[in-house]
Amino acid sequence: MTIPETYTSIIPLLTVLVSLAAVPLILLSSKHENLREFWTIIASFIKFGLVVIFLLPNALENKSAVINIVDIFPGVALALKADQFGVFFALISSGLWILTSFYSIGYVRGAHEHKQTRYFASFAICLSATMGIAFSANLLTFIVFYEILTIATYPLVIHKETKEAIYGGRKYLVYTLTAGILLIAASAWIYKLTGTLDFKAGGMFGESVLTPQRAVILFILFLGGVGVKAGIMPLHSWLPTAMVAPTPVSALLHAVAVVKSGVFGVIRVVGFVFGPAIMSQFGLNNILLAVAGFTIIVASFIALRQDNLKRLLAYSTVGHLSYIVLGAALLTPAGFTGGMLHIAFHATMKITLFFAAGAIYVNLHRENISQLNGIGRIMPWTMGAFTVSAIGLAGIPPINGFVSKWYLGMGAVQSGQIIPLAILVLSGLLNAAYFFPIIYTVFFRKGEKLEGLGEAPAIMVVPIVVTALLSVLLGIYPDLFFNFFKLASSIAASIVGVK
Amino acid sequence: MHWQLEIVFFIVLITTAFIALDVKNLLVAVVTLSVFSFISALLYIVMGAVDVGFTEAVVGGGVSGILFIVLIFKTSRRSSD
Amino acid sequence: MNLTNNSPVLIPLLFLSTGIMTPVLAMKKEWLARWIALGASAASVALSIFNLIRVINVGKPIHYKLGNWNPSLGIEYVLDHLSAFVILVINAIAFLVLIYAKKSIESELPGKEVPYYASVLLMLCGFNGMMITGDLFNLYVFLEICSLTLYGLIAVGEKKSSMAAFTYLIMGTIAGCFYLLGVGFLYIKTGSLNMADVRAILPFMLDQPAVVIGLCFMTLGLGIKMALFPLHGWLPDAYTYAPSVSSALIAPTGTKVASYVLIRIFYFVFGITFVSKTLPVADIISWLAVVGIIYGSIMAIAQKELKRMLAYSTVAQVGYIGLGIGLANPFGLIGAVLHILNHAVMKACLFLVSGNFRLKLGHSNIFKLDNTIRKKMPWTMAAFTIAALSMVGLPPMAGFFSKWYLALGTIEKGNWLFLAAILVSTLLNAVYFFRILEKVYMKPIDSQSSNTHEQGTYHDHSVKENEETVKRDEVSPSMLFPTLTLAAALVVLGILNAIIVDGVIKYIIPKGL
Amino acid sequence: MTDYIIGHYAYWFTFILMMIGFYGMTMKKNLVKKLIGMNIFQVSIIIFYVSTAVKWGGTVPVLDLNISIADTSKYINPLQHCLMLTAIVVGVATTGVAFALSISIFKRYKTLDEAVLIERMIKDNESDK
Amino acid sequence: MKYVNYLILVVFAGLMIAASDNLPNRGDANAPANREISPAGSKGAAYYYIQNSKTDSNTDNMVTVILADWRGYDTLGEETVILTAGLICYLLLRKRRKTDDTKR
Amino acid sequence: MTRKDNNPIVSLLSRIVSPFIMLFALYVIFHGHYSPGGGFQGGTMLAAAVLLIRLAAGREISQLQFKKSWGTPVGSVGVFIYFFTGFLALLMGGNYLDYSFLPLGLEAPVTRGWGILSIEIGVGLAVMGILVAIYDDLLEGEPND
Repeated sequence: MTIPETYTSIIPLLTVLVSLAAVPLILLSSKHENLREFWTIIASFIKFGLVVIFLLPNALENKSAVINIVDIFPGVALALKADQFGVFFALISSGLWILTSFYSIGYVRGAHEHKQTRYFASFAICLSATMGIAFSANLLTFIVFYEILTIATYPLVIHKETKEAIYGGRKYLVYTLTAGILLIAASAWIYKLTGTLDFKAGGMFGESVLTPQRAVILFILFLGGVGVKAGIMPLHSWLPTAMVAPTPVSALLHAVAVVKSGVFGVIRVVGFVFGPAIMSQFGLNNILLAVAGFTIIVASFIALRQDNLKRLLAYSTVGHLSYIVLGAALLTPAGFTGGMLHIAFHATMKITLFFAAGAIYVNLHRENISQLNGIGRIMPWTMGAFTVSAIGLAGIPPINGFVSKWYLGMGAVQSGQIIPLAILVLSGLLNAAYFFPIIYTVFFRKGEKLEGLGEAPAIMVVPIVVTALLSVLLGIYPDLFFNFFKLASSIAASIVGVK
Repeated sequence: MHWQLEIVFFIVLITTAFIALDVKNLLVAVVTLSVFSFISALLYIVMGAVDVGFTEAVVGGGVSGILFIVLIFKTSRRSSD
Repeated sequence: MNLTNNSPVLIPLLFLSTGIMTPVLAMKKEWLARWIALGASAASVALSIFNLIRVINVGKPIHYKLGNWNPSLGIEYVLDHLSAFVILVINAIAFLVLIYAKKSIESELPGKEVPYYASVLLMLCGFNGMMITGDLFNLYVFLEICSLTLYGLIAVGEKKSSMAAFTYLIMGTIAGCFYLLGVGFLYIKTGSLNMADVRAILPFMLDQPAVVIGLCFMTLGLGIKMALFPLHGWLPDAYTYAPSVSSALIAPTGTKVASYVLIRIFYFVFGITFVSKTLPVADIISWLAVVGIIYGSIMAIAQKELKRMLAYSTVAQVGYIGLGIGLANPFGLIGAVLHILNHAVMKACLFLVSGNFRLKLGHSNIFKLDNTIRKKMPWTMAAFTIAALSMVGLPPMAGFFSKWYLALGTIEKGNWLFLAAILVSTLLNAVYFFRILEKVYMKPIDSQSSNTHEQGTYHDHSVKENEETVKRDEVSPSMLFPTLTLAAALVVLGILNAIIVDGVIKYIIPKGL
Repeated sequence: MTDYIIGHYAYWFTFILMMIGFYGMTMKKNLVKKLIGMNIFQVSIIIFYVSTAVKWGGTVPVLDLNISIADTSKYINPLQHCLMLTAIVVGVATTGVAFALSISIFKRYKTLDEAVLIERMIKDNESDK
Repeated sequence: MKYVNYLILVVFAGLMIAASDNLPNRGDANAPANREISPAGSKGAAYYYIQNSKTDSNTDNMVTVILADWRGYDTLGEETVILTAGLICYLLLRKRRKTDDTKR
Repeated sequence: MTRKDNNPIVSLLSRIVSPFIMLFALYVIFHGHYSPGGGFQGGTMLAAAVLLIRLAAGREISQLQFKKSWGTPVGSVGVFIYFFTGFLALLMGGNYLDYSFLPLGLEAPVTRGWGILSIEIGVGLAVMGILVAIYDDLLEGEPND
């Protein structure tokens, strides 16, 4: 393992600012649709380019770009640090933003959504905040961007402005704001205990200042803080409610930004705040394991009983997020690797599924599984991609879901625990149990009133196919793009290796 | 200085204060208040605060009383308590 | 005349001279009153900045002897980091509100410009005098100046305002008398009225009941003035029924100045050992403040009038300041002082927004607000949104950081209940502000038919037409400028708060804290 | 004991007077009565201050050539007197403002009785709706 | 409720009377307020005032000197208070000019 | 106050007494250095003298003595005299209200004495003007809207 180096660079700040700079442009060009969406797309490409060209190579050599923007608290700066984990997450989210942008343009135009300007502006702020979360160098910066993300997502959740949307928005706000204040409390306490807020691979507690009681309370505070966005089970209920949002938003919520920042936060907390040593010393990993295992199983069972496609996907998301949490809770290199890989891989798969659901909605205005009889024949591309992703989520090779699950399993074996392994297997079966009926319905049942309907607009179909293709390719060769695998295992080593 | 005198004044003060707060006719209350002010002015002078006593006599017994009466004249004379 | 030496006294004198001469100068030319007020206010901001820079350069308190008598004999002015900072905050806010005032006063108080502006100037004179003085009795005199003007400024409002002002007058007089009584006890025990002098003498007489009673009375009096929880009774009515400009002037400044004085009395007259060890006054204050935070927030949720809601929210926010004062540790104090700044800016902005509503819509009733306002007054609503987010305490707005310091303070103190109260109030704040934001930024829920959400193309055409027919009807630039400046200041202050803390507030923490 | 009583009775009377004033201010319903209570309260505070300035055997604080100023116990402490002059003026000013407010209230509600006032204000609230 | 109020009043008065026990005897020439030098070493104001009214300001009446010179700033404040009261009465009660007068 | 039918005796008496009260008030102001009294007491007595006429002679006639519109300006000027005395000291290089810097060319204590007299006059004027103004305003009552 190489010693992490740092160098000062403005690139992390730029990645955050790119989409923020797009916001005024989007607002100003609200009258010209094409121009407006041009800004979105150009910003997404610039952002992705910045990450890939400038940050990724250095990150692979374990060099981190650091920038202190301004002191927001004596001794604690609003600082960005593009370490390996941050770059990893930034890659995923900025890469998927490109796809999501294309897709949302098709979606909102296809669905004739209102207030599109607000929609795109919020979207851009969201991505900006996600970048900030990925690159935050300390807890305070993390909180700042976390709250910005909360607020920026709110207009998206309530976008439809129906009663359900407003209700969902309120629920979302209550949950996430509560999470935010728990996080603030926890951070303040950490500051009191350690005198620092900087993330550090392997934990920020130098000399152990924790007593068992304190450790548990602090951990639970943190878990409440990041766990709401990560959809951990007792705190997940905002997620299905927020399903009233337009589908690209759901995709954003579930695959790119919000929940992924949640699990990102969980790994940050486990690996960079507490560290494996302290986690195992006070038995905190068992808490996390229990929560994650419970969530995986229960969410899968609930998903079984859903008829609304998007709700089903939501519960599936809840379950899969806990895979990642589970991976972190194992505290083994393979576990972390698997968890992190699953962030990326689940994103590609789930985004495909949501895009497909959105395409169905735009094309046919249908949301329930029972209404989908036979649509596979008229929308072969969409539903083909759907099938690929569903198989992947169930953990069947050669889709990428298998790879991450394999590593999770290995992690469980490494840690010598049987229960996590059992949970993984069981949930794989359950995944299959709720996805295969859909595939069956779509392709083999006879549909009604489908005459004259065809495939969704190309601008929507292309991203779907692309993401599905990505899933397959990544499943065959995980290091294909941007050395995902190498990055993930390097991060895992840095977390576990440093005692 | 003359504590016997002071005690007498104090008792008068407390009595007039009670009356001023208790009578229902506000005009009477205001006149009693003027008496109160005047006695308090005397008390100040007994205590050696000549300037304060002078001021209180002029203000409390004079201008303040006039203003109180203007107020009652402009509003109502009866009070419910 | 040496400007540098005399700079501490110039701000109160500036307001005093302009305040007393306005009725004479502007007797025939009424428009002159506004320009006098604006000019004096602008000059005061410049002087405050000058003073602050001077204090930072000198690095220790600057004493100014009025009449050149030494402190224990005469009155002195003390310009230290704390007073210079708060003075700048108050004057800057007042200046912005005065820019705003023209149209609002013309429409709400026609023909009363001259006495109104004169009163405002005298009020500012009172505030500045209170903040800069180093003498306990002199503080009382200036307290009364600004109290009297406050009664008047409130009472010129709508029909119920006179009763609100009367209640305030009774409470305020009790407060003033209590303060005076406290000073009396203190004087009898110590034989001095100078704050620094009293501070030096008090260690010789700790634990004496008379001094403790004096402290209690002063705290009670100032508690009424700053509307600390059980003593806040006058505030909601007063702020609600006052004219918009008055509320916008008084709400950010009045309670803040009283809180400032409380900090002075606690930490610079009695000293920390006295306040927190001999008698748990500080603890009592912080408990009351916590109750006030929760109570104020809940009451704010129950209101349907924007100004009244803001008034109750002021009660809650004053609770934050009180909590910070009562925590008696560096973080708490920093939080309190920072919150004086932040809350002043936030409340000024929000009250200006409500003034804009009153001017353009004729009301500020929350339930009558709808999404047409967004089209009518987009900038006003933008300012409102920023201020509301800041009130909720979301980073990177300014409101977050004072809460952060207070949270650190409570943890330092080890009291989890306080921490919980701060955090819960965040949620309550969110409830009452997002309620309005929802109304303004979304279609009215009632106008939708129940099944529209089923379809993607559900546009409710009546609503849409309604939205399109609404014309832009923003307030004039002279009113918009202060509103937006304050809103922008919230973001800037949030990001730059460490500079403020490092540069100024850090130095106010008294020794031994 | 006698010394103690003579040295303290003025405080006791003052505090009783103060409570009478406070009672008038807070519990009387009529606004004019409240103002009367306010006056009593203020006067009692002035008495408190003035009574602390006393020195047995001292004279009024005006320079008398027959009494040497070297011995300050011969003159009553003048500082409290000065403070109380200010306090009296403040009291008058407050009373003046209170009168203006009362007149304004009476003009609007035709009563100065708090209970009736509140009743009418509530009625106003209802008519607003 | 009313009795609670009375009770509070009585308790209040009782507390204050109890606290007055701690106040120095009235008329005591050696009370803290009359000292020449305070424990902290600063000059006792009242002591100085009595001795120096003639030498400092050529005036016999000590109260006048304190009022106008030593603590003159208080008196300025006091005048401002009363001016404020006048202004507030003006603000609240005086007739407004006709609106067309103000628009000139 | 607002009565129109004046009792001639009251009117006459008040007219006779009023100048004497004023004279005494002036004495009180100017003699404040040597005996109890000063600007505030004197000013209040001046106001009382004016108010006596106001009370006895009715609104219209009393305007001849002291016009209603004079109250506030006189008060303002009074406070301004005070303010300016202090400010003059500041202009001459001293601290604010340091009367020994007043440009009288006398030794410091005597200058201070004169300074005190100057501000006592200011105080007297201010108090008189304002008290009369308050009386007038109160009697006027709140205007109709």
